[in-house]
Formats: sequence, C-alpha cells, structure tokens
Amino acid sequence: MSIWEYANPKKFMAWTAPVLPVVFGGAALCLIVGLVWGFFFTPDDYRQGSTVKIIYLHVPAAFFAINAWIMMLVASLIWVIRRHHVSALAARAAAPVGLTMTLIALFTGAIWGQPMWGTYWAWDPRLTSFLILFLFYLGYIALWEAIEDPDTAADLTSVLCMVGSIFAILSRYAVNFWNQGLHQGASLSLDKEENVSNVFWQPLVICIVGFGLLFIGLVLLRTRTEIRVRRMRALEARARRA
Amino acid sequence: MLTVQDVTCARGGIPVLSGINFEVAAVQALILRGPNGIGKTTLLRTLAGLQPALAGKITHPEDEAAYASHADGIKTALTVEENLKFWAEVYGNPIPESIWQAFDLADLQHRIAGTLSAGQKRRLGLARLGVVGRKVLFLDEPTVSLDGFSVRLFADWLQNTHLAAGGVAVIATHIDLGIDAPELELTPFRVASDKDGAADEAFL
Amino acid sequence: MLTVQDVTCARGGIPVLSGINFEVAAVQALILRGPNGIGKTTLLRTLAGLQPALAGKITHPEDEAAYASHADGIKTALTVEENLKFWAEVYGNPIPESIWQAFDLADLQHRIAGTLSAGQKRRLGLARLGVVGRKVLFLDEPTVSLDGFSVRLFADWLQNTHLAAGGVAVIATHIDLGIDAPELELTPFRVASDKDGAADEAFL
Amino acid sequence: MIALLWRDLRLAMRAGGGFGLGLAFFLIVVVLVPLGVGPQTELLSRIAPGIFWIASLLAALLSLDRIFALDFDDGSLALLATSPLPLEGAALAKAIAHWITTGLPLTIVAPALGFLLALAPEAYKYLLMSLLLGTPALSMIGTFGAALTVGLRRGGLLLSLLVLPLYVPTLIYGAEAVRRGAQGLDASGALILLGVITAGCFAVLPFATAATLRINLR
Amino acid sequence: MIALLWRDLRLAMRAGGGFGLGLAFFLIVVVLVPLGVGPQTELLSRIAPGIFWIASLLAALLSLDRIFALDFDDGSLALLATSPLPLEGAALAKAIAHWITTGLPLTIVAPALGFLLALAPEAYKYLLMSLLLGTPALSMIGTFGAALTVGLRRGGLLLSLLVLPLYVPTLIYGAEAVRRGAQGLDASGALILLGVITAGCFAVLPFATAATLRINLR
Ligand code: HEM
Ligand SMILES: Nc1ncnc2c1ncn2[C@@H]1O[C@H](COP(=O)(O)OP(=O)(O)OP(=O)(O)O)[C@@H](O)[C@H]1O
Ligand SMILES: Nc1ncnc2c1ncn2[C@@H]1O[C@H](COP(=O)(O)OP(=O)(O)OP(=O)(O)O)[C@@H](O)[C@H]1O
Ligand SMILES: [Mg+2]
Ligand SMILES: [Mg+2]
Repeated sequence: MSIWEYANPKKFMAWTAPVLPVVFGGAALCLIVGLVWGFFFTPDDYRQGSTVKIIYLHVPAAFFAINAWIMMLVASLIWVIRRHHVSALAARAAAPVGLTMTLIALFTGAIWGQPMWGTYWAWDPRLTSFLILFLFYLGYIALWEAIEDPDTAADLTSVLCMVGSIFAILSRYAVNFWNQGLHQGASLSLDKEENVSNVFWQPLVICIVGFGLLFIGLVLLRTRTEIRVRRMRALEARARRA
Repeated sequence: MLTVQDVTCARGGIPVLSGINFEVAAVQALILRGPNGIGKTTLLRTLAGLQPALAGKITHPEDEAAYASHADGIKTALTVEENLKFWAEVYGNPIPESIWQAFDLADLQHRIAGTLSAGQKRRLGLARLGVVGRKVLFLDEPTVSLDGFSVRLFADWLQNTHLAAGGVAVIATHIDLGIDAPELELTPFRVASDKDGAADEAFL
Repeated sequence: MLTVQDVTCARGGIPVLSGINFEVAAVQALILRGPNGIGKTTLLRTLAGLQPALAGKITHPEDEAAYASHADGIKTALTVEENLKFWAEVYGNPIPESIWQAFDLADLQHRIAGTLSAGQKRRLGLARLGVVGRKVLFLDEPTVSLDGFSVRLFADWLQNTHLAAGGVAVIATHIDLGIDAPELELTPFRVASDKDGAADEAFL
Repeated sequence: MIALLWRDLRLAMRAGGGFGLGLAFFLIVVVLVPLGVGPQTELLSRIAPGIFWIASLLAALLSLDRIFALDFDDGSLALLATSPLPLEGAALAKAIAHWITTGLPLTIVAPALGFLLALAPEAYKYLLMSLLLGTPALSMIGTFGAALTVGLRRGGLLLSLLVLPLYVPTLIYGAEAVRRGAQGLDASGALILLGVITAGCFAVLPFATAATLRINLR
Repeated sequence: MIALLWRDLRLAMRAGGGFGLGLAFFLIVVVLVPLGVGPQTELLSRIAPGIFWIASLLAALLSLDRIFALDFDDGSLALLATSPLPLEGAALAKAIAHWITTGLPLTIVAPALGFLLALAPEAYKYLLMSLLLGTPALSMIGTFGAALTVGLRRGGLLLSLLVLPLYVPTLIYGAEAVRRGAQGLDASGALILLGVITAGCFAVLPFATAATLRINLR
C-alpha cells in the first residue's frame, strides 16, 4: 500500500479520527508545561525585564506562520501533480491557521515593541515581510472563498500559492535591501545561541513543539471539516438530481 | 472524421450525459437534440476541448476544430470587417471574398458591430466560422435570433460551402435547420441521478 | 388598451421605422414580424418608454407596462428564487405560487442562476414577467434558446394566465408561438434610406 | 428601494468577500505607502492624515465602475428603469449599498491601522469622525460618476478621471480635519464643512444620477 | 499574437481615450497627494519617489480587470482558447498591450510631472529608467492576476488584493532606485534587480497565466 492511500478522503477520515485527540492532548500538555515554565519559572531578563516572556508566544507563532505557508506550498504541489483532493483541502485548511499565527506574531511583537523599541510598529524588514505574508494569506483565502467550483478553486489557489511563494521570497530580499532594521537576527539556529540563553531556551522549545502540535491538530481538524463540507455538497447534488 | 466513444461529460462537477457514442464522417453533419438543460452545451464544450471528458475518448483531426458558443465573441467597438479580420489573422487565413454575400453582410461591412441588431450580430458571429478555415465545427444554437431568411442562408452555407468541401459539423439546435443530417436525441443518455461517477465521488 | 398612432422610431439617431399605427385591446396580443434589423427591438424600446419616439403618440395605462429585452437581467450570483423575489419586491407583489409550475422552475428554485443552461436561464427571465403583475407586456424574442416544450409552456402562460386576466402583449419573434394573435409585418414601415427625418436634420 | 439595497448587499456578499475587499484594498494602499516612501517614522507620521484620506478615496474609487456596469450589461438597469421604482430611489440605494460595502468598514478599521503610518494619538478621533462624515459623499459622488460612464466599455478609467476632481473638496476638508486634530488644533470647522458636503450630495445627486441614467439608457 | 496585440490596442484606442486615461489617473493621483498631504515643498520632495511609483502602480492596477474580463464575457476568450494561437502567446500579447496603453505613456510623462512633487533634479533620469524597467513587470504580474479572477463578478477588488503583494518587490526596488538617485547615491543595484524581476516575470508568468486561463475556462 502506497503512502498516497492515506490521502483518500475515506481513509483520511478514518485514520485522523483516533490521531486527533492525541495531537490535541500533546499540544495542550506541551503548551501548559512550556508556558507555565516560561512564565513562572524563568528569571527576568537583565535588560528586558519580564517583557522577555512574550517570546514564548511570539517566536513559536512566527515560526509556524512561515511553516504554514510552506506546508500550503507542498500541499498545492501535491494537488497539482497527483490531484489528491485531501491535499488541496489541507492547503485550504492551513491558510486560516497560518493567518492566525501571523496575526499572533504581529500582535505579540507589537506589544513587545512598545517597551523594547518605544513604538508598536516600525517598518523593520522582518516586520514588513511579515505584514506582506499576512497579505498573501488574505489574498489566498479570499480566492478560495470567491470561487464556486471546488476543483477550480483548488487549481487556481495552487497556482497562486506557487507564484506567491516566489514573490514572497523576492519581497524578503527587497525589504532587506531597503534598510537594516531593529529586529533581532535568527537566534534559534541550533549551533549558536547568542540572544537567548539556556534558561529561556528549554521552555521555548517545548512551546514550539506545542505550537507545532496545535498547528497539526488544527489543520487536521479543519481538513476533516472541509471533507465533510464536500461530502455534503456531493450528497446535496445527488439529492437534487434525484 | 470525428469519433466519440463512450463519452461522459460533466458540468459543475456533476455528470450530465454519459455513454455517448457517435461517428461523423466527412461531408456529414450531426444535429444534437434534447430539451433545455439536457447537456448539449456541455457536450459541445467537451468535444471542443474546453473541458475534459470524465470518461471516454474523442478523436478528431488535430488542430481542425472550431467552436461557436452561445456568446459570439464580437467586439462592439470594432467594425464588422475588423472583427472578421482579427479572427482570420488568428487562424492565419485571408477573409474569403464570398463571405460577405454568404452571410448577407455586404451592407454592414463597415458598420461598428455595437450598432448591429441581435440577428445581424449573430450573422457576424456565424461568418467567423467562414474565415477560420476549420474542418470540424461545433455549433451551439447557431440560429438564435435569426429570421427565416438568415437561417436558410446559414443552412446553405453549411451545406454547400462547409460540408461540401469535406467538412464536418455537430450542431445543437431546437429548430429545424432544413439541412438533411442525422439527429441524435440526447435524452436517453441523461445520467440517472443515483448513478455514481461524480467528480466528488471520492467524498461519498 | 394600447394605442400607437403614427409612430416613428429611431436607432442611433437614424429613423428606422415610421408611420406605425396599431391598437391592441385587452385580452389580445400582437406579434411583430420582420427580418433581422428591421427595427423590432427599436420599436419595443420606444413603446416601453426607454427611448423617445421621433414622432407620433403612444398611449397605454400609466404604470402598467413591463419590458423584456434580449438580455434577461438575471444575477448569476443569486439563486433562481432570489432573482424572482427581487423583482417581485421592486414591483411590490408577492411571488405567485403557480409561477414555479408555469415555467417549469420547481426543480431549479434553489439553484444559483449562474449554473443554469441557456434555456433554463431564459425561462427564469420569462418568469419575471409573471411576478411583475403588469398588464402591458413588451417582449423581445422571448423564446430564444427555448426548446419546443418550453415554448408551449410560455405560450400557455401568456394565453391562459396573462391575456386571460385582461392583459395585453406585444411580441417580437421569428418563430411560431402557437398563440392566436394578429401579426404585424414591419417591412412596409421601413424608412427609405434617402428619406429625411434624422435627428440631425437640423444641420442639413 | 429596500429590495434593491438588499439585493446589492447580498450580491456584494456573494461575489467573493464583499465587505472584506474594499477594506483589504485600503489596507494594502496604507501598507504600500511606507514601502514606497521609506520607513522613517517621523516622515510617515507627517503624511499619515493625507494618506489615509487618499487611500479611502482610492478604495471607494476602485469599486465604483461596478455600481451600474453589471446591471447595465445584463439588462437589469433597463428593466429597473421601466419598473415602478423611481430611478432616483435606485440611485440612492446604489450609493448606500456602495457606502455600506466600502465606506463603512473602512471607517471602522482605519483607526486600527493608524499605527502603521505612525499617526499621532490625538488624531485617531478625528480620523474616525472625518471618515464617517466624508465617505458617504464619496459614495454618492461616485455613483453619479458611474451613471455618467455606464454605457462605455473601459469606462473605469474615464470614471476615475471624472470623479476625482469632484472628490477634491471632500479630500481637502477630510485630510485637513485629521491634520488639525493631530496637531491639537481646532478641527470642527473642517468637520462641519465635510458634513455640509455630504448632506448636499445626498440632496442633489440622486436626481442628477437618475437623469444621467435615463439618458444613458436611451 | 500580433493580431491580438493590434486588436487590443485598437480597442483601447476606440473605447474612449485609451492611452490618455491611464495617464490621466496617474496625473490625478500625483495631484491629489499634495492636496491630501499639504503643500510643504521639502516634505513633498522627500516622498516624491515613493509617490510616483505608487501612482504608477495604482494606475496599472485600475485597468487590470479589463484585460480579460471583456473577452471572457463576450465569449472571445473561449474562442481564442480553441484557436491555433497558444494561450501563452495570448497572455503575452495581453500584457504587452496593457503595458503599451498604461506603462509606456506613464513612463514618458512621469518625468514631466516631477515638478508637481518637487522631485530632486538629479532623480529625473532614475525615475525614467526605473519606470521603463519596472512597469512591464507590473503589467505582466497584473495580467496573471487578471487571469486568476477572470470568471468572478466583482473580481476587481479581489484582483487588487491578489496583485498588490506581488507588486511589492517591484515597488521597493523602483522607489529605492529613484530615492537613491535623488540623494546622489549609487542606484545601479536597484535598477539591475528591477530588470531581473521584469525578465523573470516575462519568462515565467505567461505560462502560469495560460494555465490559469485554461482552468477558468473549464
Ligand atoms: C510587530 C512586531 C514584530 C514582528 C512582526 C516580529 C516578527 C518576528 C518574526 C517573523 C520572527 C521569526 C523569524 C524567523 O523565524 O526567522 C520573530 C522572531 C523573534 N522576534 Fe520578533 N517581531 C516583532 C517584534 C519583536 C520585538 C519587539 C522583539 C523584542 C525585542 C522581538 C524579538 C524576537 C526574537 C527574540 C525572535 C526570535 C529570533 C529568531 O528566532 O529569529 N520581536 N519576530
Ligand atoms: N455549476 C453547475 N452545477 C450544477 N449543475 C449545473 C451547473 N452548470 C450547469 N448545470 C446543469 O447542467 C445541465 C446541462 O447544461 P447545458 O448548458 O449543457 O444544457 P443545454 O442542453 O445546453 O441546455 P440549453 O438548451 O438550455 O442551452 C443543466 O441542467 C444545468 O442546469
Ligand atoms: N447606433 C446605430 N447607428 C446606426 N444604425 C443602427 C444603430 N443601432 C442600430 N442600428 C440599426 O437599426 C436597425 C434596427 O435594429 P433593431 O435592433 O431594432 O432590429 P431588430 O428588428 O430588433 O432585429 P433583430 O431581429 O435582429 O433583433 C438595424 O438595422 C441596426 O443595424
Ligand atoms: Mg446550451
Ligand atoms: Mg432585436
């Protein structure tokens, strides 16, 4: 049996049903542990004070905001190449989740920005590219909503996702070209841990895992909903013709 | 020249006609009959390659088909001649001089297409078929809005110019065109509503 | 009920028909005949008050006319029912329950109008006439794209519902509707092309 | 009239997003300005009042050509003109529907976007008020412009050309009100004038619009 | 393809103004900005490069929805799709026609309008070059966006929403080139990147556009 079998809607519904509670359970566990640990059992930063703790929401959200788009890109490619309905629906399901993650990152960043930089918003390259990502999500979702026929919508949004990805990368370079900015550099690379010391690092990883599980769970849940909607439509169509 | 084997065609993801088989030889036309909503437009679009067939096989000579839909594709800001010339260029042909007579457009040649009456516009739309130089025509209710005289004009052109030169035509129409061609009643091919085969079948 | 006295009507500033006289009494219809481009649409638009007559007088009861053009005014994003309901509200009437049967729309009631076939869309366009509740109807080729069955359906409605209730209808058509009504051939009223009377006459 | 208003709103909702889209365009213009102009906060905060008003104006503008064009193309407009609904009422309903789908959401959201352009905190109140008073005028003027160009193919750009000069007074008073608010000056004069413009538009333009439509339908 | 290009240009000329209108819109936006922002020369000259680019972008945007919509509605697009002309070629012809009717006239005239926004004298050259290099990309990207939304009623606003984020890199490099020119810095990097984007768009997007059209015609 090939791995694609799992992408059959019926199979998908079957295997996700038992998996879903596990994923959500894991997400809840990780988030509770990570956030409680992070908020109550880590010292305040010597420079930033307790505001540093917003990192436990900010960084995981930012991380999965980007990864959601990458997942959508992969799912779109699978749809275009192999035409598995579930992958198109998974891409559709991931978009609002990614949008929410983007919003969380933007909001927590804005809240964090006030004490750190003295402003809620600055046109820093990283912030700007996140705003652009937000716009891509909006457009992608709007296109899904606007098209009646589900297969057409899947095709068109896939094309948009692929072309959009190229331009998202171009935009990232463009805003870098533009100025240097205030925002920290990447501090989550595994080899160097300059900005984030060990005490913050461990709960942060747990939070990231929690967000990851939450993301997977939400996408699976939403995909299941989308499949149900499609099934309903198919049944309705059949009933109408009867 | 045109063979259709066991074709199923769908509209909006729902199959409407299935198991269609026919063959049209050169110098022949086929008239599609059936009540409104049976799927004539859907079938013609499928034959013309605008949408994929859910099942079955359609064969006709490569690059020899042209399609005329309910809509005419006429640019109201261009003159009648400019409209025809555009299509002639797209298909890489000259405009045959006889076309103006054949579709009674001689008087209208330099009129802006937007000022034509419904039937005159339709004649222009049909004249396009005379410039594309294609052997296989798929025509969707070509005579809508035409008066009796124009219908005969069109039937004559189809019979004596297009078909006589070895062409083929599949025509959906509700009226009697007055050309002698076999008719295919589509009602028996309607997809029974409880049958499988929808594009969304995978979800059921 | 409707009197037309010596009317001249123009299209694009050029008179196309002149000296038209007729009268239609209640419970009567009048069928306009004439080749493509003679001016049927122009005349109907003039009667409906969409454009002024160059000369002559048109009388019909105030606020009792409705017009149906080549275009249907159907919103493709709304359902069949929503489309009808809109017009019913504009005219301040309820939708008569019988309408769904009369135009064979019962099955399509909740369909998005954009997914209808050409003929189904036309039936919806005609059903609008059933909800406006007007006595005087001006119909421009109402049966375009309809199959034989639907034409009869429409003719029945016109005869037995609209006309029977004291209505009046002026209908331009190229086909035989199968209702018994006098016909008016427009050809004799065509304006000779060298005759005066254009709107720009003042400049001559 | 209510029926037409509802239908238009329903159509706006159906046809892909509706409310969201005018808004989205506004948002995008507001985002583009810093990208084009550069990221300096102090510069942005100086041009913010003007940019917000220009963005509202353009967001309104972009959807104008659809006000009548679709109804014209599919024949509804001719049918409406021969219906018992007076065309003046139809014009008013169209303007109101346009405002509800573009002006209103934009007014509500604009203050929330102030931070993107580093708008002065004192100015938020004035931004909200000026948009609330001014955007209905934009919709009504736009409806009139749409009626003027309804029969024309590619009317979209001609429409902008006709309408933008008519928008100038609204723009000037609107932006001025916000700018004064930002500087802590008295903005009530500008706001009152804005209100007067809107009231005047709604009193006069429905008639002009209806007359224009009648001519275009001939 | 040439036939289609000519037809589109002819249609643009016929249908009320054509060339003039994109330009007029550009002009009006450039005029509105001082009205909205206020008349201080020093402020205007700082924002001028960005405003010129944003105005070009919006002028391009405004006419995008017509690229395919008219052909779709009257059935030409389906007929074109079944014609021997490959849809890729049609997409390219459409983009070029759009550029010739909006981007090109705008590029030629923009330097003449520099004084309205007090553009620095050194920047004129860069404004011209950046627009010449960048506006074709705007047309091509816009054509792609238009293909995505062609079947949709009221696609106009959705189109803007989809296309604007795609315009971001072009906008940033374009405006940056002019700004650097104005400050006497080296602008060649930005100009080269602009050229690369345009070349890339023309290499890739016709195919994406054709695929999209095929899907939408189904
Ligand atoms: C609205 C404002 C902000 C936005 C949109 C934003 C956005 C982002 C994004 C997108 C990332 C993830 C980058 C990546 O994974 O490559 C990130 C990470 C991070 N942000 Fe922010 N940020 C904002 C404000 C702030 C502020 C004010 C601070 C604190 C000074 C901050 C500190 C961090 C840190 C420490 C990371 C982790 C570094 C990394 O993993 O790359 N951010 N932010
Ligand atoms: N998106 C859709 N969803 C569901 N059904 C649809 C959709 N589009 C079309 N249909 C239905 O498919 C059927 C076939 O339509 P088609 O246009 O092919 O009919 P037709 O034979 O050409 O009719 P006509 O003579 O009226 O033109 C119709 O019953 C129509 O209502
Ligand atoms: N703007 C215009 N300028 C000049 N002539 C015009 C203009 N508009 C229409 N005409 C002509 O006026 C005549 C009347 O047109 P009309 O649409 O009334 O004809 P019709 O009888 O309805 O024809 P059909 O049966 O084809 O619908 C036609 O010959 C048409 O070509
Ligand atoms: Mg059909
Ligand atoms: Mg007519």
